[in-house]
Amino acid sequence: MTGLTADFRVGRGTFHLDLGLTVPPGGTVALLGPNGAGKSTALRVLTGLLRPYEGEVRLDGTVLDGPGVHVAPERRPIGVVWQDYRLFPNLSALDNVAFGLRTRGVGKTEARERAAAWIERVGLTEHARKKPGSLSGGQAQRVALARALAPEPKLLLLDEPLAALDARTRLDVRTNLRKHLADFGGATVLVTHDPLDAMVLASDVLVLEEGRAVQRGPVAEVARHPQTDYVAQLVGLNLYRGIADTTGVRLPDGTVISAVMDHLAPHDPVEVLVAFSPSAVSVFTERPVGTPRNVFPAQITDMELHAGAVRLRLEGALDVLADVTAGAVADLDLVPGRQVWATVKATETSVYPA
Amino acid sequence: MTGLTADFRVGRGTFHLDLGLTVPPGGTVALLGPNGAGKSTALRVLTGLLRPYEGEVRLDGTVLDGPGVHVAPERRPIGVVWQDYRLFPNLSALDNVAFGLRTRGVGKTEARERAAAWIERVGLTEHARKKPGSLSGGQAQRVALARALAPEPKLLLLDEPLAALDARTRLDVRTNLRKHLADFGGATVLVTHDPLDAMVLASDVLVLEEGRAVQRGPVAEVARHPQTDYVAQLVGLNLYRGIADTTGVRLPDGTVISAVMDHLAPHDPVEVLVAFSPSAVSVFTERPVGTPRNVFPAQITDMELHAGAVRLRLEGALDVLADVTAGAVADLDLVPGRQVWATVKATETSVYPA
Amino acid sequence: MSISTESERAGPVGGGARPPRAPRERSGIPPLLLAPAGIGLVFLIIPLVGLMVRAPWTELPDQLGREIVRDALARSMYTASMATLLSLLLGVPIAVVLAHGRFRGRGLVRALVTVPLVLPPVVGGVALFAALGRRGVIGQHVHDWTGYSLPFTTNAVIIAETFVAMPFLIIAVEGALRGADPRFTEAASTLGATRWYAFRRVTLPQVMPGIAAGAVLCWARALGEFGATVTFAGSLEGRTMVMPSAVYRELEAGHPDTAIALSLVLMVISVVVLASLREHWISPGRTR
Amino acid sequence: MSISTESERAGPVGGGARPPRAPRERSGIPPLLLAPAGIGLVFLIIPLVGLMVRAPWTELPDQLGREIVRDALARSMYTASMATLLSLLLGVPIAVVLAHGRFRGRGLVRALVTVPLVLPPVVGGVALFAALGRRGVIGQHVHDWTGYSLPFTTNAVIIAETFVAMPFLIIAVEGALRGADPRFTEAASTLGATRWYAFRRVTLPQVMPGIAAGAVLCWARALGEFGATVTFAGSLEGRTMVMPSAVYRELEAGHPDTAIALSLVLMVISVVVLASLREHWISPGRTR
Amino acid sequence: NDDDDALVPSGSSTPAAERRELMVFAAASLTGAFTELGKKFESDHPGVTVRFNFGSSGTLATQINEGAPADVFASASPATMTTVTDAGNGAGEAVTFVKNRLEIAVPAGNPGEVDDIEDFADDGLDIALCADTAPCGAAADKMFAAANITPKPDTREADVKAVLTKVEAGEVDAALVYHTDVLSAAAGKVEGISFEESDLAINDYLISALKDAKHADLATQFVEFIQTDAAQDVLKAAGFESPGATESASPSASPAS
Ligand SMILES: Nc1ncnc2c1ncn2[C@@H]1O[C@H](COP(=O)(O)OP(=O)(O)OP(=O)(O)O)[C@@H](O)[C@H]1O
Ligand SMILES: Nc1ncnc2c1ncn2[C@@H]1O[C@H](COP(=O)(O)OP(=O)(O)OP(=O)(O)O)[C@@H](O)[C@H]1O
Ligand code: MOO
Ligand SMILES: [Mg+2]
Ligand SMILES: [Mg+2]
Repeated sequence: MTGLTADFRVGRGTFHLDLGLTVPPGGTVALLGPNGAGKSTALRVLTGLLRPYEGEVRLDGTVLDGPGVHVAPERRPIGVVWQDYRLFPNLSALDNVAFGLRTRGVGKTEARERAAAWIERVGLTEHARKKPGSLSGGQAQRVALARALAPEPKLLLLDEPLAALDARTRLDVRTNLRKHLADFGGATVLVTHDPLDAMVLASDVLVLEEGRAVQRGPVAEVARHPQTDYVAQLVGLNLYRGIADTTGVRLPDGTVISAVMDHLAPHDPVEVLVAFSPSAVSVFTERPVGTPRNVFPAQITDMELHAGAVRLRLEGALDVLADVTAGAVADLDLVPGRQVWATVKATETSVYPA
Repeated sequence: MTGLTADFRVGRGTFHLDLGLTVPPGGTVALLGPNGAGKSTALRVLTGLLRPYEGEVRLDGTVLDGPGVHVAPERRPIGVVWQDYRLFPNLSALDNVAFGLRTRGVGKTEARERAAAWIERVGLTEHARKKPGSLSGGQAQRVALARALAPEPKLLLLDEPLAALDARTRLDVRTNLRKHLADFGGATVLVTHDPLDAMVLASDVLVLEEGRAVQRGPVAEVARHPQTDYVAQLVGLNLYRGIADTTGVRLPDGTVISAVMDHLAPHDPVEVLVAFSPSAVSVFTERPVGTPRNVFPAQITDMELHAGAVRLRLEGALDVLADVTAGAVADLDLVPGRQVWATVKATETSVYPA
Repeated sequence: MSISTESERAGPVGGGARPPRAPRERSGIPPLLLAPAGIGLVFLIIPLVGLMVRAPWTELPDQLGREIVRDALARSMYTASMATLLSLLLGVPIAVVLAHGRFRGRGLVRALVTVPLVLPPVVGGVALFAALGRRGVIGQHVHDWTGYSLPFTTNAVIIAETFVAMPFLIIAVEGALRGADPRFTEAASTLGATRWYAFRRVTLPQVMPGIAAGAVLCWARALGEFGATVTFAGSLEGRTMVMPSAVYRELEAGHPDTAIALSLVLMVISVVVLASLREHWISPGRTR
Repeated sequence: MSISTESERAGPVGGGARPPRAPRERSGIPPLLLAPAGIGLVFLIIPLVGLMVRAPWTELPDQLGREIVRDALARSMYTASMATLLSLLLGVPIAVVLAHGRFRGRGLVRALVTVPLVLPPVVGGVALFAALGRRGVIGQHVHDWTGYSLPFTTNAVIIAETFVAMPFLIIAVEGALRGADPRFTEAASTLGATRWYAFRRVTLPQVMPGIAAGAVLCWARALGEFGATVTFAGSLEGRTMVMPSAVYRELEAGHPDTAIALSLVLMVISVVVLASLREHWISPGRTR
Repeated sequence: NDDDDALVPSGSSTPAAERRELMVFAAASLTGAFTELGKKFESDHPGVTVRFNFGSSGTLATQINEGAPADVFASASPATMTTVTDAGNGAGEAVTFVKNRLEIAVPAGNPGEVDDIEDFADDGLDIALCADTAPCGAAADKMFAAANITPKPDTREADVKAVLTKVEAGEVDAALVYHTDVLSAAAGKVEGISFEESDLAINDYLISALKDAKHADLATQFVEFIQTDAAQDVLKAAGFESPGATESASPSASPAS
């Protein structure tokens, strides 16, 4: 059994967390949930700083926590981005990033070189010499991310790693992180409040509420059948892999999704992901003529009612999820089996290098 | 001259900030900008902790900073939410909130009572006795917000006050904050990375880049004529005030916008705001038949090209902004003066009590 | 939690269903430090053991029964505690000025403050005469106007002990203040806290461990002080004699065993006092 | 920045176009503290002034020319510095054990560590004999096996000074360690830092102000120590005589003026040494 | 055996050329006189260095009993010598080699206008005495009892130098110290007033070679040397009295020298 398997119970004051979690090697699980649900507490257990009173944590077959077993944090091959950053105040941004390399025996010069490469990857080369006290919030968070990634740990624990970033930087860093996680053979647990982060970066989601898991599974699965309104609101995404060209993204079956792609390099065709939210999908009973660049004929195969919206599953040239109001369902007489047109505006899509 | 007027120059290491800023009494200005643009630095000047080497800061006619004048932070009637919270580690959540009341001479018992009311408003009554070290990230941020608001300062400085909150809490807190700011006679400066926060909470925006203001003005103005692609991406919102009933929001002129309103109390009609992004607006040259509940005939009055999208200004039953791709403009032959139908899905709208 | 790299281990509280296993503690101490720490402790403690071995234990009860010993012991406790109180009142403010003040010559003032540590004890007493004695810079005026003369009084003992012990408090507290995080004081000032209020409610709690450490140093030093006290205050039975002077007196009288017995009394009492000061007096309330 | 409620005032750096006005500093010190700080400083400094007034300044150059004085001065500096070094090596680990260790009797160990502060100095010397003397618990074995005898050697001076001064360092450093923020050590451990590495690179820099303060206390106390040193090491000219014993000798020989002159020399040198230790040695690198 | 005493360079194989070191532990009040006598002894004994460890008698006794490498002990009180001999660390008989007589010491100018021992009963004066456990204090108490005077001291010091310090500083109006202390006091700061009752209590200084002496022969020679007339003259010049002397001190005030 490789990857991460964890199943434990732990207490903190009056708060109690009971969690089972499996992350395959190379996989990423997103932990979602409201404030105080126990997400940070769960990560703390995985770091080894908080010891569960019952249960087991295994990484690549090694027991990290279990009856009579407790591997110290410094002997766990982990990388952590803390919700409160925790950059060492006495070290420069560069030395913060080099820290985890030095502890693993990398020489000073090499550690600094590799750290500098990471600093560059998060776009902070000109701030490399600054102490954390002189960095802005977003800069500090990027340093924290570089610090966790640099030693290439087997288990990455990311606690809202993009929360402080501005929209544009977030896009860059998310893209970068996605690339890194794709190449990365280890397991990743990602805590986030942004469903898009979760959907783009994670293969599975686990939703925590009040210390208990309320739903878990592959992203597509959970998106299709969210078990609570909260989960429906949180989890929902149409995600496709294809090749980008100037007009849009060409899927393997030939379908083209129009998208805004100015931020991608214009030259060679690259493999990308394109994503949009179910609520961005409009459904028409007659073929519409308008700005939406993406108009796909499809058939309704499934319908589920959630808080304020009905989630439709459409199959056709493109399989899509669409959130529409109950009123629209009634007015248009939408029922499973009905033939419709689904439209998505190009401006509502997000494209990422795969 | 009441409200806040600030025009100053300040340096921090090699970073230099040159800012002019006016906030009318009762108004809120959103400071937007990428990481490291100088947003936190600007707030720091307004707190009085960082003294500009040139320029002036005035609040309600009183000079706070100016040639030969510098009012100490503790004598400024301000409230601050720090990007890194800065809750006093030795005080409980409740006492943190009571702190600013105690310094203003409120008695112990009364201060605690009022603090408890604020704690309740941010939904943390059961965590009131906890020390900050035992709070989750989102809980800590809500305490920080309550702490800044409790003393009812004349100038509120909020540095990403909602960044750590989960989607649902964020909605609640944002709504709450909006109500508070509406009743509030003072000036507010809000730093945020979330354009929706900015648009919903602020009347004006100011976009900073590399220590300089690149654009400023009323939200609608800036949204209509963003001067850079970055601003266009960041600032753009269709925002209307109306009365909510079960089917939607009725505007003063009788137009009804369908919206998802399950989270509002179902009984009496209440005054609300309804918002949606320009990219959520589809434009059709023929009247479409489909799920979008909101279909408005309108005329194109203005077009501007920005990175990857053209921002159309439509006038009709409802005045709306729509972001569409350049390709769509060409294909559909969209030109100023052309009659079109604009659609918005109810699931793409956000509704807030006004 | 109090130890950094130590893993917390906690079971559910209140919910009695699944009792947590007894926590097995792991200390956060680098093993490399254990050897020097052990050597250091042995070095500090062996002399005390040696002293105990030589002590005339049978003599102890008799010694404790002696009026003069009980009196000196009580005076030692009283004067050392008063000196500590005085040092806190005057020394903490000095530490703040040294840590946060910005003025030319701050380094010089800090160095001057440490001079009483360096001054050979008897000379410390002479210096006090020079300042506060009947012919001292200040003392002569006081004496001329009021007829009051400080030396050879119980107050003189307190003053001498304060002079010698206060610098320890000052330097320790200054160190703590310099390590304190200024972000919280900033936050306090934006909440309308005057510098005084912020100091009391935010800075002080943060540096409490440092102040406690300084007070312990100060008290212990005052308790053991001999040279300056005996010079400035004398050692008159029933008025200014404290334990160290009683000890010295026995030594000079050719009763080293009695001197050791008295020292043991002082030592045991100080250990009891310091050990019973609850640990949490000197533990912080940190994080976020 | 170093002061909490103080407003930074900064102009553009590098860009010479708009020169910033000269910053007018505001201290972060609560005004209420200025009065006690002033009184405290006067109290500490007036005796020194008194001493200077009485000092035979004309005698000073002669004194400094005396071989015996120069020798004692050099020995004082050497032994106090060695004692401080030894205290750092052994005392910092002890402070870590006291601050972060979890074991029964920690309070007792801490109290025992402070005993050398409380012990009347001469008795401290006796205790050292009891441990390390030729007839001491450990010393007798060393003497039997190797013939080495520690008392009355320069090393004995160092040992005596260490015994008396190290507790100051320990308590000050422990106070600083307890004030340190454990979140950074946690972060270090998740980055693979052993407890030792985390201690060196994360904890130590954080508590540097406290260690510096402790080292200053330790050095100054060692420099001024008299009773334990003179008892355990004697005061042999050219071998174990340090400044305080030279001062004592002059007092005994009936030359109080010379004694004061020598004390002044000691005082001035320590002030110079301490004042010239750059401020930033004891300033932290805090925030975020 | 102390052959390899760390203090002394270990014995060489050529004893004739050996520089020998005589270690004398002496009461601090002997500092001036003994330093001078040490030089004399050295010139009389080529190849010999006399090294002194001056300190308070109690401390010296402690050091000797702890195995200090001392050859000779000269103590300022019989009690401290007894501490050493009782522990079996003496060699031969301890002999009284000088005596010291009490004298009234007043600050320069005699601000308290003290002229007699009876003034010590005056509550209005600041008076310093030695502790009853110290030789000078025991002697004073004996004298006061015999003279039927109840002194009103403001402080009682553990040793006589502490008393003298206070007179020098002008912090007391009068004190009882030894004649030698008055002589050694800083020029012009202390005046001595001798008084008849001082005959009633005179303090003995004792000297003895020590059991563990490294150079027993030299130690014995030094003890004998101190009792020679030449040595006694030096001690007299410092204000001590010969052990045989019983005649009362000159009645005139002895000015500080
Ligand atoms: N040391 C502690 N002692 C007591 N209770 C604690 C402690 N730490 C956390 N808690 C409580 O445990 C619950 C879970 O906290 P946790 O930090 O895991 O939440 P989270 O899911 O990370 O929330 P957020 O999104 O706000 O960061 C919270 O209610 C918090 O108040
Ligand atoms: N004390 C300091 N010394 C030197 N440079 C500093 C200091 N504080 C901030 N800076 C620099 O000033 C710039 C502006 O920082 P500021 O914190 O104002 O950014 P921000 O707009 O708040 O960014 P963010 O959204 O990431 O919080 C950054 O480049 C930062 O590195
Ligand atoms: O060296 Mo001291 O003042 O006698 O402790
Ligand atoms: Mg969290
Ligand atoms: Mg910021």
